Amino acid sequence: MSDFRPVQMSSPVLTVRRVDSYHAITVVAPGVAERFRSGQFIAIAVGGEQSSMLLRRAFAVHDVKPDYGGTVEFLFAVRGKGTAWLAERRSRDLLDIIGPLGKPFPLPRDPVNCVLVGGGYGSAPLFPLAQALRRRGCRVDFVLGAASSDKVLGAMAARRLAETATFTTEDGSFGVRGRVTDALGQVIEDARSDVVYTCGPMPMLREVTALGVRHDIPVQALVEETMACGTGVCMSCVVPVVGGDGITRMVRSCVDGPVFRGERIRFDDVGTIPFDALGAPGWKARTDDDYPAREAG
Amino acid sequence: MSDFRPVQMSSPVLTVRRVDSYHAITVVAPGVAERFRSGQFIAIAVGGEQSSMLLRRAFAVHDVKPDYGGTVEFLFAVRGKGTAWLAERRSRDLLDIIGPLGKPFPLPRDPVNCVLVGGGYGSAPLFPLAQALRRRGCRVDFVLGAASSDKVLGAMAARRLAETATFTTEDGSFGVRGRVTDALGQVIEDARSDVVYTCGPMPMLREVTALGVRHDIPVQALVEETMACGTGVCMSCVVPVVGGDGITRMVRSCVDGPVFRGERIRFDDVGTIPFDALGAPGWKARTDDDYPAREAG
Amino acid sequence: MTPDLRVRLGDIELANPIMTAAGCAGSGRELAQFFDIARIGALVTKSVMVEPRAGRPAPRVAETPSGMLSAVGFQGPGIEVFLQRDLPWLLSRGGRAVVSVAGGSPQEYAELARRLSDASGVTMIEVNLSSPNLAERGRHFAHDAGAAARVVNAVRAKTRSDIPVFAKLSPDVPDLVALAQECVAAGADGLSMVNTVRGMAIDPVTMRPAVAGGVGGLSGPAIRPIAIACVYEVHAALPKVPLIGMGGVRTGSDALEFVLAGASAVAVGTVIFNDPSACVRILREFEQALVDRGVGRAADLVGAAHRPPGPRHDDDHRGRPRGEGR
Amino acid sequence: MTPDLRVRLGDIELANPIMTAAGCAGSGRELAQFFDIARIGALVTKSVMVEPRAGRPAPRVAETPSGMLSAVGFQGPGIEVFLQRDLPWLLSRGGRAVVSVAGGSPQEYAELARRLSDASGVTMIEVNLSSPNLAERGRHFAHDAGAAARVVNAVRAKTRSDIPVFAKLSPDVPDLVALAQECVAAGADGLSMVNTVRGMAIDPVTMRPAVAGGVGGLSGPAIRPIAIACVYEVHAALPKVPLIGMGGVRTGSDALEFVLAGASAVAVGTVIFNDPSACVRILREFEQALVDRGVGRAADLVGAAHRPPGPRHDDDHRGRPRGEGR
Ligand SMILES: Cc1cc2nc3c(=O)[nH]c(=O)nc-3n(C[C@H](O)[C@H](O)[C@H](O)COP(=O)(O)OP(=O)(O)OC[C@H]3O[C@@H](n4cnc5c(N)ncnc54)[C@H](O)[C@@H]3O)c2cc1C
Ligand SMILES: Cc1cc2nc3c(=O)[nH]c(=O)nc-3n(C[C@H](O)[C@H](O)[C@H](O)COP(=O)(O)OP(=O)(O)OC[C@H]3O[C@@H](n4cnc5c(N)ncnc54)[C@H](O)[C@@H]3O)c2cc1C
Ligand SMILES: Cc1cc2nc3c(=O)[nH]c(=O)nc-3n(C[C@H](O)[C@H](O)[C@H](O)COP(=O)(O)O)c2cc1C
Ligand SMILES: Cc1cc2nc3c(=O)[nH]c(=O)nc-3n(C[C@H](O)[C@H](O)[C@H](O)COP(=O)(O)O)c2cc1C
Ligand code: FES
Ligand code: FES
Repeated sequence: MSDFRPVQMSSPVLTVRRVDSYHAITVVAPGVAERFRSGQFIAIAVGGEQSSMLLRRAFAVHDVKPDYGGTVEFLFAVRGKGTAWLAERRSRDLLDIIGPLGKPFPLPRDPVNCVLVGGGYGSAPLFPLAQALRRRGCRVDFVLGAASSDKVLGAMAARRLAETATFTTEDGSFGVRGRVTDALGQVIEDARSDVVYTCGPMPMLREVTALGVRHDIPVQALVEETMACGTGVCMSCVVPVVGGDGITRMVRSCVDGPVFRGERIRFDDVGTIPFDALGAPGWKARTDDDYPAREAG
Repeated sequence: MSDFRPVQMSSPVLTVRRVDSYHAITVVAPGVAERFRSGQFIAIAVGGEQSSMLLRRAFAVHDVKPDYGGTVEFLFAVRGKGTAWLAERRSRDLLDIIGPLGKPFPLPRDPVNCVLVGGGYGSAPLFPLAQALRRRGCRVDFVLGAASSDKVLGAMAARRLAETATFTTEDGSFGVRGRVTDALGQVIEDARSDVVYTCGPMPMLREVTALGVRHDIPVQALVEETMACGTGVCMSCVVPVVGGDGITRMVRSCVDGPVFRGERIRFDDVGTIPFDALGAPGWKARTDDDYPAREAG
Repeated sequence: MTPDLRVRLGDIELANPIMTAAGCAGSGRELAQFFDIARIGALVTKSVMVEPRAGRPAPRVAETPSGMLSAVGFQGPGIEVFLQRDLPWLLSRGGRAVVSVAGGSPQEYAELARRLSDASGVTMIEVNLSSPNLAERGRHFAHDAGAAARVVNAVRAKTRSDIPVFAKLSPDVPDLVALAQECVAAGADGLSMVNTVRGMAIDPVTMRPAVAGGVGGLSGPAIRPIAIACVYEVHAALPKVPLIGMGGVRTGSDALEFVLAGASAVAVGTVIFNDPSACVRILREFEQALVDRGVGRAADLVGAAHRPPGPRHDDDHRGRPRGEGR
Repeated sequence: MTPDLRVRLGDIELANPIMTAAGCAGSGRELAQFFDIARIGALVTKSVMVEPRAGRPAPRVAETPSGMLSAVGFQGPGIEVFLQRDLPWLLSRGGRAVVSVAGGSPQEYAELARRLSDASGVTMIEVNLSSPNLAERGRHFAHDAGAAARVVNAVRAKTRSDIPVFAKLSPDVPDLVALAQECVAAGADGLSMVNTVRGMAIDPVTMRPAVAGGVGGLSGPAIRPIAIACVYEVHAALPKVPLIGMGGVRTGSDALEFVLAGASAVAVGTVIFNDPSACVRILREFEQALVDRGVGRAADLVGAAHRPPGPRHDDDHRGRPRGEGR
């Protein structure tokens, strides 16, 4: 276990480039690269030693390479102050990064058919996943969507890695007009998918999960709840998730996730404390017997 | 008057280099360069837009050149967080600077003999002054001191610009062992100095002023009181100074100074509110008659 | 379409909601080197007292993370010189003058109000209650609702009826809402919030308090969340009372935060030391923020954060609107 | 020569003054991935309650300038699981366990104290008084000196005599020194200061409060000057009472600031989120600061900023010791 624990390091920036409408930064981070498994993420301190921004920013790992002992690439859109600062980095600057963090995507033992569904930059973690699945002989199909064509991430790579790659844009500027869920059902049927892996905004994860349930295949969803530390100590990133025992708990998406079985996430209750969650106001410890077993939210 | 008002600008860094044990940064700042007169300073915002450091840092202008429309050089020792950040700048970075600020050194009308006395980085503003004085045909002598040889600033330039250049170090590693005031008396006599210009730590300014008084020549002292804004709005940089009317006032060194007649600075009362200062606790408005005329503190 | 930036503060109207905070802009002369002071909603002067004041000894300020500590001690020339020299200058440049007053007793405040009412051109009087009450061993008026009310009452009584009187409150009081209510009952036409927060720093080199006198006032972006909470709470309790919000405004978005919390106007203080052009920059950014949100009138947003959550809020629960840009 | 870093907190001694702040380090398990938790003075656990708690809805945190707002709402597993799972783990790694407790009534606090006293290995109990008092419509115990004293009294009565009880105070109370005195009179062996400061932020995109529930607790370097003022004042009033100082400690020099102001030990909170190795880094920097100053014993500096100014201070008046390095 101790070999898998995250490392904190001051990583030199190797390259900064644009990928579609995203910024891509590659850092030299051997410790992170060697431990990484797909679905894990890194958390970066932004603004330097005298920064007024104290909270780390979480980013999915988009690529890992063996060069220089191990490099890690992440992609991001400028969203607020921290990503604006990151976008100004140049090669040789140092970034204080921690990783790899979180639980990885569970990989199937057998060479099954996998469909990978990403929204916007949420596609990033699906690329190392696709490679890992391919190494296990799995069939990989991609469904990638975004608001517009410039925000669809990695179309070329998707085509290269996957059996099929379907694209959706809300404005119809690329691929199918609509949302990923408008195309996903067909892909699942055509590819006879056995499992869905997905990452993107919460409403998309909910729809993808619903579709998985309808097709009776499991969904592995990578959630991005607002995070402050990434290491499990701040309790900010909680999501209501139903456990194997049927009890809903407010679990930390940074250490207990970010990957969860989609069916176990209580999407409709995200942003609330469900009344029946462990320790919710009015909640009382119950014996196993009088607690109704439930498998999905 | 409006031509002399300071400008605020985002100035690209041209070069960063080491000068003795100091860092020297040259920025392209035409507006500042064209308005600058020796003794004035610039105030720099540090740490970028998301910086936790809100207060500007003041630096004497060490050199002004006509290249690129006008460049300004300042020198500094790393002292705290702000100067540490400045020391990491590279060329093409932008610095938010304001200048020129403060009242310049008054220049003599006639070609008199001037001795320029600097301590540590306090020597920096004396170099453009020396050039201005030379242009007016004045004789210039330098007395530069510091704790050790590596902190004596601009020995070469001083030798080049001045009739004589005397150096003192407290550890004796360069020039005369001791303080600038140990050498200054002799220089004043040898050079038949008519006026002293000085910049350095407050205790040094006090000693130099006392020496000037003993030799009965005026002293123009550039003080460096802690500054927060540099533009006259925060009231942090006050020093007790006796006015032409004999009344002591708490004056702002950033706009009413930083250059004052040494004899008018109440050195022994710096860091206090002298009981007889205008508006001091217990102070009462007096008629001109019953107020004793005083010229020096 | 350019948004309508006009805001009302009691009976007066300002061209836009961006002002300077008292003590952070002198009387406008220094800042006029950097921008046209007639362009901002109003200039709030440094608190003026009856007599000239030398203030507190140096060091008067210390930098703290995203803030500063200060203890200036009301250094100023006194009302006489202010009326002769500073006020006319400010008016001659087309500035709207909000004059901040401070005293050691209700009588001193009243005298200031009377003299300012006799002068012409004063847009508003802001009563700085964080001034030591001489009768109470230097306790600030703001720390005693009764004393604060007496001061406000005295000022209102001596102030010309067409000049609104705003009471300026400090956040570290036992019960801010109660104090606000007392001030309004005593005749305040509105409230300014907040003054600095009590703080201290130790210089790790000298091992002594960093500001002479030990305690100082903390200001700057560091205190913004404290100030927002105060504005939000007082607006919730007294929704009809106009508020001027301040405390760490650095950007147009920060100013918007205060407006959403319930402020009709927003003052910029410490950040002026960092950026002397801050007020006009913030005004520009604020206007752009309205344009970006398709808001036509600044006044419509005052207190908007208090409104019951609409569908937008609902969206928020399902993962913030961050999916938007994807 | 390595300085002697040991400090006393009442009857116990810590190897060094650097601790974690409650709620910012879990029970040590996560941080143990980054450093050996046996190396720091003590690990203060997240406040434990009698029953499991789900806490408050997300969003629970918002970043603010040099700080953060949080409203976690005491999410935790309850004392049962804590004693079975978390405490033994911490002790097995050689950590010194300071257990923070929170409840809705003096009785709940007392029960926690009793159960912790029955367990073995608890170094100290920290009583978090910023917990809603169920009998008083959720007002925090810390806001009512009487209620706070009842809680401290109940805890002290049920706690084994060799376990010191520290009361943790919040800075936004009407009279901190009076509250501190009440707590000590009620049996507190020492005080921890400060808890978070009341604050709020509005999300300029959603135009709603940034943390669910509106008000949150402000922490981080932004509040350090507020915390330093509290420690300084309480140490001045109660110089014999050991204090644990906290609020925005980011560097060894910040920790030194708290010690100079009067704290015997210093806790690191929010900065751990930025730097999970912060505690050991700060410990190293603190030790180096003592070496640089030629100080042999950390304990000698406790409250040093209160000592009458020596010649060094005098020097300071004449332009700070900044001439030194020239
Ligand atoms: C597991 C995980 C993986 C992610 N992977 C990527 C990625 O590959 N590419 C990418 O562009 N973005 C990714 N994000 C989102 C990314 O963390 C945010 O875009 C970023 O933190 C925004 O920072 P900011 O300073 O620009 O915004 P600000 O709004 O200034 O951030 C303020 C605070 O809110 C948090 N925050 C804001 N938005 C988000 C968000 N969407 N998710 C989590 N925390 C947020 C920040 O971490 C910070 O603490 C991921 C988030 C998570 C949790
Ligand atoms: C008119 C004038 C000219 C100066 N010229 C030079 C120069 O040419 N080269 C040089 O190295 N230094 C010069 N200084 C001093 C320089 O401003 C400080 O060294 C610098 O501000 C320290 O910043 P810091 O962030 O490293 O230190 P910090 O201690 O982190 O600074 C904290 C705050 O204190 C203020 N401060 C700290 N030390 C001083 C000081 N000595 N004088 C004024 N304010 C201070 C800073 O401006 C800042 O607001 C000058 C100061 C003044 C007033
Ligand atoms: C150096 C300084 C001087 C101040 N002087 C005054 C003053 O004279 N009168 C007053 O009411 N407030 C005064 N204040 C408080 C500010 O007006 C403002 O209320 C406070 O600083 C919070 O705003 P800010 O964070 O934008 O600075 C002063 C603040 C500072 C920093
Ligand atoms: C996310 C978070 C959770 C906290 N939880 C607790 C807690 O459970 N019990 C407690 O006494 N204090 C709690 N605190 C307060 C801290 O222990 C500390 O007193 C405060 O944050 C100031 O220190 P800092 O600025 O170093 O964080 C919490 C603070 C934060 C930011
Ligand atoms: S981000 Fe801090 S616990 Fe998950
Ligand atoms: S530095 Fe602000 S008034 Fe002089």
